[in-house]
Amino acid sequence: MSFAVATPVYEGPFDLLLHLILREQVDIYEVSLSRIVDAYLAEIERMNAIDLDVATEFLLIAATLVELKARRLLPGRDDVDLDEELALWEERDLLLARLLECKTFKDVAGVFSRLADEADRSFPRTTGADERFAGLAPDLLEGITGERIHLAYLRAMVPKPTPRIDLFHVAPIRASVADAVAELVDELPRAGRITFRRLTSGLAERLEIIVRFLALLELFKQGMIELDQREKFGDIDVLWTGGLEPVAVGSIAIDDYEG
Amino acid sequence: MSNERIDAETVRAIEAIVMVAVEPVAPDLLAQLLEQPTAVIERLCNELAAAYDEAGHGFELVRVAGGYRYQSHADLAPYVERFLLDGQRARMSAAALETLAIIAYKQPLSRAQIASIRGVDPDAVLRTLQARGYITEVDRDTGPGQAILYGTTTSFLEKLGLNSLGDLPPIADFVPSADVVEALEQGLRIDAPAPDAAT
Amino acid sequence: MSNERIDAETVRAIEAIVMVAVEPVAPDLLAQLLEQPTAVIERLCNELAAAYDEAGHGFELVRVAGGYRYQSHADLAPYVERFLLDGQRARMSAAALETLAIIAYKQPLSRAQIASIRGVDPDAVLRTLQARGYITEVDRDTGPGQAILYGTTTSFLEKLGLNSLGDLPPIADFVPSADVVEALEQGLRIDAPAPDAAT
Repeated sequence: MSFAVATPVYEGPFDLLLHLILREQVDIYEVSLSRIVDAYLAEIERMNAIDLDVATEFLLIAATLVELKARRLLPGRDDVDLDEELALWEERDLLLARLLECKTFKDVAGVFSRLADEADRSFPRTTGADERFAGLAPDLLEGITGERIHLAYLRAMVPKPTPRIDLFHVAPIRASVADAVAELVDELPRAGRITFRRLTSGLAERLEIIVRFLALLELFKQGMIELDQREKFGDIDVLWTGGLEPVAVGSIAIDDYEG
Repeated sequence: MSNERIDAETVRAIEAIVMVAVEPVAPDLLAQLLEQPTAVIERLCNELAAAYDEAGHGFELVRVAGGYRYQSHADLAPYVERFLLDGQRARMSAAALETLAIIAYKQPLSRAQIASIRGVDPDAVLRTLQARGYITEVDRDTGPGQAILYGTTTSFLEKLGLNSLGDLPPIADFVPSADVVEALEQGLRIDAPAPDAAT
Repeated sequence: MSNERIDAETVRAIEAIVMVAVEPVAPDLLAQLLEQPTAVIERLCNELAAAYDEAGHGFELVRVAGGYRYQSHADLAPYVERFLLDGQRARMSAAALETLAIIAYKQPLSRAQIASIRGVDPDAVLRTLQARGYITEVDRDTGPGQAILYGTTTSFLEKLGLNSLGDLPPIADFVPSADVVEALEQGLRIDAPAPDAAT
């Protein structure tokens, strides 16, 4: 059995499409609609047990892509309906615009992540005034009635929808150490130095954490990171040493973990 | 020289830790965290307090029962009082109100029980409510952890104009859905436009 | 001379007030409490922050989310994290960051607008962001559905260490570069194919 776990790889159809196209960007003349469509469909294939709502989104984009590909395979036909042709072009432009928007906010998210990481290193003082001033602060219960306490209680007791945080639409995707390496290669250069605990704080599954750890060992073996553990069982410091240039994941040879 | 460098770093770490601490920080704890003898920590804190004093800062580092803490300088109390009276918004957060309501109806209960109902760590809220005198530690759990059990205070009842907890509106066994609660609340706002309805 | 004395007293009062505050203190409020023009307060706070920096203290005075607050110095994070049990702050997922990015730049906007940009149902992410206090319901759409419109909060500004939304880099800085646009275009090209690009 190969190592396969759920990891959020693609956040949505645009995310996937962006990834597939930009992956081919290495040589721009190699970028091929045909290959992208095939890869896109292959990815959908992998999401077999996918949430229906999410599947719809992916399939909508797939339909557009297939249409584009079909049109491309039949160039220069005279009997093409001009309206259909125009509509297809419009759809293509729309898709392009959405991809650009998606990419824009992905880049913003990268900056946000960096800002938050920097801000997280400082801790605010929230201690408040000491007991010398107790009794001075205004009464918070002013205007609050038993009825409002009652309503607040009801609100608190309403079962909250379980936060199926972000994983729900990608959960069925099988991922591997290779995918974890790809994620880390994207994330670590931005983080610079980070602890293993922080690096895995967003992960819910034990297996995901293990796979991330194996991916780190892989990167360590490749000399792209340094690992430091100050005490036994202490948190592990991860330091990216691979430089700031984007790393082609394909260039990293990864051992298969078969079990 | 090397010793001075170590001291300087230790002093900065003391400043950082005491600055963000909610409670006074015991010298023993600082000693342990900074891997220095307690005597060294105490000497450095004394020197630090004297240096603040000398520089005429508006705050001081003082040693109280539990350890070291920052506080506003005594001679600036009038400004601090003015700030606390006028400057701070008197507004109970939704989180605080919900936590207070849970305690009011389910007391006595532990921090962990509150956390499991609200789904978030209630520590900061509990501290606020306790500092305000709305809740208090009423008991200890008999279980292994001997967790603190919280309950509301008489001051809470007085502020709400209630004679006893029995005067709180009764709760049904079933819990209504979120939109029912919202509708109830909307209805309440229309019936009685309380002064705080706008907030 | 007299002016300097007033300034010195004002600075001390600022230190005392910010020390007891539980959230950033707006310069306007300080101005009002200390009976000084806001511009003077801002100048004094800048000078104070620079003086702390110069002296190499373990804390800093920063302007964040519209006000001034004390915080531990970033380079002492390892010590503070050791001290605070919850020192390790949870990082946001890529989905949460992207959704937050969209809301920050396009607010106020509805769930449906976010969904159309991200191409996925944002409900779970919105709940998480709201629970963490980074976004809030700021308005209702005037249209028929009266959709909830979301916006960012001061907690969001604090999380990113920004003073105001105006401190966000202009969105124009993030428009994909020419080669990315070209690659995307190429990837979706439908006119006559090159000799045999289709493999």
